[in-house]
Amino acid sequence: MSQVNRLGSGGYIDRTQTLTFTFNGNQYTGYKGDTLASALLANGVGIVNRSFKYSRPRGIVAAGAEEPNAIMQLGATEAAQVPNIRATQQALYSGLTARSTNGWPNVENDAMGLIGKLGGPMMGPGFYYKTFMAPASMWMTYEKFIRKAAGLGRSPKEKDPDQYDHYHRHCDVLVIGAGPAGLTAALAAGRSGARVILCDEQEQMGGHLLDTRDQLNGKDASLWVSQVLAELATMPEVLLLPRTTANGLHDHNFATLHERRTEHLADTAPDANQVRSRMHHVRAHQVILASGAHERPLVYANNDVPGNMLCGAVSTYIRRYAVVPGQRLVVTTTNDDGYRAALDWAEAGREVVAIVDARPSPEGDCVKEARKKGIRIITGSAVFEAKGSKRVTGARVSGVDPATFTLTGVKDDLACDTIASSGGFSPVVHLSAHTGTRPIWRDDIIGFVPGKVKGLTSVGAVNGVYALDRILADAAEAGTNAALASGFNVAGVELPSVTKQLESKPIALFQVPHEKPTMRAPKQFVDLQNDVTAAGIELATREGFESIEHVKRYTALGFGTDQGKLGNINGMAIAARLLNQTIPETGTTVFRPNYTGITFGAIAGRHCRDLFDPERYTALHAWHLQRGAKFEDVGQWKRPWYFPVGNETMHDAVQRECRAVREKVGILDASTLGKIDIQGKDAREFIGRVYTNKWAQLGVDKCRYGLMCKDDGMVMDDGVTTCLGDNHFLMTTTTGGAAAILEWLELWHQTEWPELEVYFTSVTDHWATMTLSGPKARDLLSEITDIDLSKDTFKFMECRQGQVAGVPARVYRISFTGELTYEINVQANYAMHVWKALFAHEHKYGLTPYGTETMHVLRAEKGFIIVGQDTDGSVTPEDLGMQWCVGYDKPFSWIGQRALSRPDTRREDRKQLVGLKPVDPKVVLQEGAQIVLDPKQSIPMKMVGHVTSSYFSPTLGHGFALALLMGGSKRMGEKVYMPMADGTVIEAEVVSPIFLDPKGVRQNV
Amino acid sequence: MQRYSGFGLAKHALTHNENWQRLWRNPTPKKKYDVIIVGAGGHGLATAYYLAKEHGITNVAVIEKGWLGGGNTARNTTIVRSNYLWDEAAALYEHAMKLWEGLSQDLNYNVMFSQRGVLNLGHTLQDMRDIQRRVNANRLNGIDGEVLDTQQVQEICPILNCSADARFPVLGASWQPRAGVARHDAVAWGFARGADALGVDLIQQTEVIGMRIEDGQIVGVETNRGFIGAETVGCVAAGNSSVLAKMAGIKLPLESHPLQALVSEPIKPILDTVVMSNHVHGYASQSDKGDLVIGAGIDGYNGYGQRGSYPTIEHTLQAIVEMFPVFSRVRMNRQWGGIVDTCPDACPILSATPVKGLFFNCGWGTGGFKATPGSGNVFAWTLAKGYAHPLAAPFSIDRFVSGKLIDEHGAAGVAH
Amino acid sequence: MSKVAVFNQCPGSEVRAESPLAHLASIKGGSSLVVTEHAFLGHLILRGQADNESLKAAVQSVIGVELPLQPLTLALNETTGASVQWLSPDEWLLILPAGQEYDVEQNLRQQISGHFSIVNVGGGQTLLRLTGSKVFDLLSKSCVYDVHERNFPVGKGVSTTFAKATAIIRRPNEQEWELVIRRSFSDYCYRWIADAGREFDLTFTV
Amino acid sequence: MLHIFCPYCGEHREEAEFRPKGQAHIARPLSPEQCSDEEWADYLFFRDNPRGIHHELWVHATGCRKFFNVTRHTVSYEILETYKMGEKPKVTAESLAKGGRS
Ligand SMILES: Cc1cc2nc3c(=O)[nH]c(=O)nc-3n(C[C@H](O)[C@H](O)[C@H](O)COP(=O)(O)OP(=O)(O)OC[C@H]3O[C@@H](n4cnc5c(N)ncnc54)[C@H](O)[C@@H]3O)c2cc1C
Ligand SMILES: NC(=O)c1ccc[n+]([C@@H]2O[C@H](COP(=O)([O-])OP(=O)(O)OC[C@H]3O[C@@H](n4cnc5c(N)ncnc54)[C@H](O)[C@@H]3O)[C@@H](O)[C@H]2O)c1
Ligand SMILES: Cc1cc2nc3c(=O)[nH]c(=O)nc-3n(C[C@H](O)[C@H](O)[C@H](O)COP(=O)(O)O)c2cc1C
Ligand SMILES: [Zn+2]
Repeated sequence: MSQVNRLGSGGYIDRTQTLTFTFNGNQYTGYKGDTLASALLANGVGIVNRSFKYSRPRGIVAAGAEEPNAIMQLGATEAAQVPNIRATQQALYSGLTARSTNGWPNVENDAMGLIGKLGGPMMGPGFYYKTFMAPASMWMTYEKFIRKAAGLGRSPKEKDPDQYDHYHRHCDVLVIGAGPAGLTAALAAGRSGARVILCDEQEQMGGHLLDTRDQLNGKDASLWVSQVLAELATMPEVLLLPRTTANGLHDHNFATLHERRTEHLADTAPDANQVRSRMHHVRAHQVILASGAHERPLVYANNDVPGNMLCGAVSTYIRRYAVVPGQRLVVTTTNDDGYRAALDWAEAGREVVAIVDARPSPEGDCVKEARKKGIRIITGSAVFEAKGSKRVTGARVSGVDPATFTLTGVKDDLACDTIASSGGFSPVVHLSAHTGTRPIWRDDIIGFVPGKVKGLTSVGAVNGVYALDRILADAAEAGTNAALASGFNVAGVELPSVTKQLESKPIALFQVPHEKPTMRAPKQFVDLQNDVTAAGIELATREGFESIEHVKRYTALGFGTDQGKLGNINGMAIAARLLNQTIPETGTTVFRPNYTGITFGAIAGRHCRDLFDPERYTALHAWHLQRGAKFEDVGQWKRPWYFPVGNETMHDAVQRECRAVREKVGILDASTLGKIDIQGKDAREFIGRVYTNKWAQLGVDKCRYGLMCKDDGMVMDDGVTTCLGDNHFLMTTTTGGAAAILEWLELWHQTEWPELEVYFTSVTDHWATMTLSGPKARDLLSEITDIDLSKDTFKFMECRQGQVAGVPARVYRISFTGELTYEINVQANYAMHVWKALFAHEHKYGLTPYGTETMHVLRAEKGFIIVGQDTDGSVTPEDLGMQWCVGYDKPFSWIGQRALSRPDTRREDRKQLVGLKPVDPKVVLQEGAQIVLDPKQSIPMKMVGHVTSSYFSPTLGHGFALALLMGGSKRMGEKVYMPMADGTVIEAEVVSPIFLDPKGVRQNV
Repeated sequence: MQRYSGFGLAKHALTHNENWQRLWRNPTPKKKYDVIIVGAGGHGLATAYYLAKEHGITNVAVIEKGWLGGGNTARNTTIVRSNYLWDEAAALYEHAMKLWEGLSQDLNYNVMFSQRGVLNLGHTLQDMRDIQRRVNANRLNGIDGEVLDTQQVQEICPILNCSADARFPVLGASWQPRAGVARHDAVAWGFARGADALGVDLIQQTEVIGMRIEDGQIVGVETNRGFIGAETVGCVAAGNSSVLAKMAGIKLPLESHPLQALVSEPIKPILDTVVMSNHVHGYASQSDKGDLVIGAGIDGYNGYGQRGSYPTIEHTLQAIVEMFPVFSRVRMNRQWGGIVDTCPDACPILSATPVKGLFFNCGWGTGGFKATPGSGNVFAWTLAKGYAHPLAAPFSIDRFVSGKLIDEHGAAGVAH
Repeated sequence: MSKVAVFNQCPGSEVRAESPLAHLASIKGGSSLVVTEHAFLGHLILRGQADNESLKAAVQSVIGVELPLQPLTLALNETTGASVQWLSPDEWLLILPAGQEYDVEQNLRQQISGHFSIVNVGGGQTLLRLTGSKVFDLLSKSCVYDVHERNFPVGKGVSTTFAKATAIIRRPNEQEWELVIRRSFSDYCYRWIADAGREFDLTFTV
Repeated sequence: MLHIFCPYCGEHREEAEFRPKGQAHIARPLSPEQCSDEEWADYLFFRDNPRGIHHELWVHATGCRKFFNVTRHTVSYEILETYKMGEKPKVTAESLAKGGRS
């Protein structure tokens, strides 16, 4: 098919590069430089979609971010699918494959359209809330049907092949929008040497200068644009970001700019190293908002029929893309700008049927020019209804009186295929409002302008200034001031000369009255994407939805992908009229990011897949991998969970590992434990304040277990701390708690007890920790150490320094398994050497690597808790039966002490740590099983506790568990029950939580 | 009150929808009421509704500084579930769940309560222990739920990334089939319409700026439109509760934080259940309009700005892409924030105060939408009788003194 | 008798040391972004009061540089290659040629009086040197800190977030940047750099 | 997203480097055991939570690791000052009400 609407010359398209694309399965051609929308219009494609609710045919209305109708599904392959592309902002590329998002079987003939037509009157706002209620049980079925109609485009079903990234940028001046205002501001600021970023959402910078009739320096305005861009490009500190949308402006001038880097080239990045898009996180000292203004359409009956467009869009398509989107045009306007579309149309050699101007006696230069061209001008009038269904066939025109909201005078029907409307301009204030500032209404420009935001200046059309000479002057000043505010002096910018245009004042008109009352007239669309009509807004206000926020939520006004860029101000004005309020009294709804939608992928950046969250490894990780370890996620760490041999199941592996430790010797990589080096003369005092137990007497080279509480008395961490010197301690923390505990110590030191002389330094990563545990641990270690390991020289809970495998080491004799244990600590760079040296004796001693699961079984047999598993933030040291670890008479009221004497923490029936022994020895209780005393009671049952840890012990030969049980310490020997999901009830006996070697003989050998 | 029905819709269509009545009046405040509710969020409106309906107290005003339902009720991600861990909380939320199940019919307003089920994913062994514990407790409390393994999760939600090479593989989930979502605005409007019909005055655009207390007894509230009297005042002001408390000389154990949420552009239905993950920190459902409704964690600082920081949104979407890689090319449409009144134990406060006649219903924080009918119901009872409803009693403010906290952090790890 | 336990943690040269990146492969690419690991340097954390004259004097005499008291600065001994970096008002990072950390610590301890601490952290972190025209871009992609020339002159050092880890960034001279990363995060940092640097034809030598 | 001046590093840094730690100037009672349950609860849980000027504690977590105070407006999020540990705020709700700040 040929490009029937393409002009023979003009526009900023590259006619040497013909691009082929498909829309709804049909093949078309366009040119490099086209948007998908301009290419469709060039090819005479009128209907591009069906509307969401009523399935009415819809065409392209706008040429930019405000387009509500031309929403497309893009992508030739499944993985490259992108829903809801705005055709007006999508550059055309070869092979582009687009589909309408609605319409079945197709957009030309949509079966749903019939339902829309018939059901339309019932489907106003509030429709869902008023029906589908009976019978209650049917709602889920109704909902299934409602959901069938939901959504615009569709999500891909495959993973995204593209990559995305982020840049963090800092600048003195961020300029948003590269129209005349933005370009001038950037130039002024750039010349000062300040760091400037200039971004614009469009393919080319220049804004309205790319389609304006105004000349600069007596020449086509685009020439000036090229000059300015060329100069900016030479400035090393200026970053030009075309195809980049400022989507959010957050607190303290933090902006997110989304740069599309390959979306204009192909479905997926042409080169695998390219990123599809890049989010710039910009912290700007000053922001200049130069985002222009969106034209407002007029609201009249059937204003959604394809062929109804914005005046400015008509001009843009003609001047920028050399596309005339119709044959015979009627313009309906409230201002001089509407005339430009008619002039452009006429110059393109097509017929202008009439300009219908709502003003009684317009007198601007444009008006005169139109008159001179012999274009018919109908004043004091407006189009109040469009005719046609799949394409405009005519415009019904009448005199209007905006003040009384009535039609006046005679009516006329004009035959045409395009109606372009302009109801004035709405400054693009969005970004100025993202941090909560409300825009301000200005009667003189009939629009909202940005309110005051610290560090932000608005210039150009966004500031309600439309005359080009003033825009340029304001912008130069704003650029200069922003640079100055950032400490840079500006040499000055010479402004191009502009031929002054005399403009006559616009008139305020939003909805055009109809012969019939709004509720009875043909639909007058306010929000095209969501099918919100003037009647819908009237119904909402009638039903008591008087706040504009209620109107929005009841009607869905502005809820769509265009976020009401086209319709919101009209909607507010209509609501204001109905409520007998002024527009500022009615106010706007809240502007929120995003300005236009951005893909999740772009927002996520590189932080996905294996980079979603850091994986932390110990120095021995490579060995574990080689040995076939299965890993467990503990915080960010990957810890060996167990080391299966051959086809072993986890159970088998763990049983084997447990036996190895109890019978021979096992080794655990415990490097992930948090380690904090504490030095200073008050180190001991400090430790005494943050731990529950006593530290005053701990001698050098002695270790002690400590328990840490929050000041609410609840256990938060535990670990062994060693006194390395009178002023020197090494504290260990749980793996998950390491960072938090270091911060906790600093918090107390820096805020409460700065007078204590103590310093904390994290050495978690510095020391690798290898836990050698089992009856043969001494024999094995003695093979490779010079430390005297004899029982009486190096006692339990002591620390020694010496060589292990030729590496200087600290060895701690502590035990989490209940066996004879040496924790070997070496500087992490030497860990692999030591580990391998130990494994050189693997077969001689039966050395077995074990993982966290085995560690859990072994420690549970000993009744040792895991904070976070056997505690949950509601457990005190006393609940754990750890009174032995509480220094009740320490001189300083340690953290958590006071809270233990509150009424609730003193209760006798608190949940306390106990052991459970299943009556059936083969049974392993479920971790998380709830405990009851009477299994026969009916639901809801009285629950008295739950199982926190549960394993099968090869050493004990039966299952066993730890549990928190109400009043548990007084229930020894009682039977308790666990009613399970499968209906079985498991019986267990309450026993001491220490199942093995209660006297601690094994670890003391 | 005009009854709503499908038949009525057709009838009104014939008269061009010109005969619909207001859902609520716009009354001038009276000088004195029996009860004043401060805050016309879902909870305040539900309180008024049940006061009138179940206790016959109709001389009631609900005073709202903005538009009704415009606080957190307007901004939440609408997840409704009752699978809480501790008995006290579970009982309260399950009470609400039962009311949800008949709410559309009771209010004659379709709140679109959709019981499409909620998955709470587990990614670590400890997650799975916690899930087992909670589901077991739910079952013995008579609340539906089961523990699913990875395979079963994948069957319920085929687009979820359940592969073993995910950064945090899905090990399983808890599944509450009766849980789901509801249309949040409709909940506020339905309760408002119901309360109004029973005679309650809904007074919008009126801010309470002071409390008048005489001899330790509340006698009314000062507003920007003058004094309004009542000897029973219930404050249901969510994020602004501390501000109201200060007017009465009371401190609450609350911090108001920004909590953000976002929606994608509408896409064809692809996610038919609610998926939440505390561990990777994000959750999502898909509304009947087609947008993905996605929630985040709270921002750490206090904030009354109804907006939070961008990194929170960024992190949430990273989590969503991690869970649903197919959504990488779906676009985020809009983000916003609410002011959540977080309590140290992640449980609400339903309580009398040292001031006679003054009660607070607050502290619902990140998760009170699901409780709306239940909260209103027990709070109305409390206001009517002057002492706590049995389900409300454990949530007295005294618990912070005695230490009897009900720590639901596990259940509220991410906001919902 | 010292109240603090200090010992030489370095074994003889017969013991093979493994850097945190030991398990990773080098990446061959161009010269616009070159990352090289400098493993096994001596890293000490020195803490003390900035107004402790003995501390200042000790650093001067042992390291041969003035103790940096200005926030975010880095003092370099060009001859020995040792450096002292301000980390916080009472905390400095000393990076020393391999094997000197024990002697330096002993010497410092002898000369400093009053309240202070010195901790060997060399096993817990490693240093990457970055050169090439794209270093700015890589760092801009990775950290929130402003690494522009104007904000980050030679002689500056900051600790900040690096992707989702933390890192110390330093600029010892015009040509080079340094990154000090933690051992347990180094595999992540390597993968991050490899991914983010791909479009710059990264060379990474471990 | 906030831009916070760290009084120790002497420059503005991105929010991502910091962590908020709640209300500032909550001193732990010197003699906890002498406190009533109410006083202890007040210290543990009860906060001002103002809508307006708020003095809060932050830590420069990935920077210098120092705790410091911030005076911030909880509606506008404007930061009016940051100051070191142990110092008192210059800007308070009261001083602002009196017009004490330009
Ligand atoms: C982003 C987000 C997501 C959430 N997601 C969920 C979820 O998925 N599931 C869930 O269960 N919960 C969720 N929540 C929590 C839930 O929204 C709230 O707990 C619940 O809506 C609170 O309802 P409310 O009626 O108490 O408060 P609100 O709806 O906030 O109502 C309080 C009202 O009090 C008014 N008010 C305040 N001060 C005054 C005054 N001085 N004078 C007069 N009026 C005053 C306010 O204007 C407001 O309208 C979420 C919250 C947020 C912010
Ligand atoms: N009544 C009138 O006479 C009237 C009305 C409107 C416009 N105009 C003309 O329009 C021009 C206005 O100049 P201007 O510079 O203020 O505006 P402009 O419209 O020329 O330029 C604004 C630019 O900002 C871009 N933009 C908007 N939001 C953005 C975002 N969030 N991120 C990135 N880019 C964004 C737009 O795409 C556009 O390119 C003048 O030529 C003026 O004469 C005249
Ligand atoms: C469940 C839910 C779904 C929403 N869906 C949409 C939506 O599809 N489109 C939209 O623009 N906003 C949507 N919103 C957001 C509202 O527009 C609005 O941002 C939110 O109610 C907060 O109010 P505010 O932005 O006016 O402060 C939704 C909000 C909620 C709570
Ligand atoms: Zn700092």
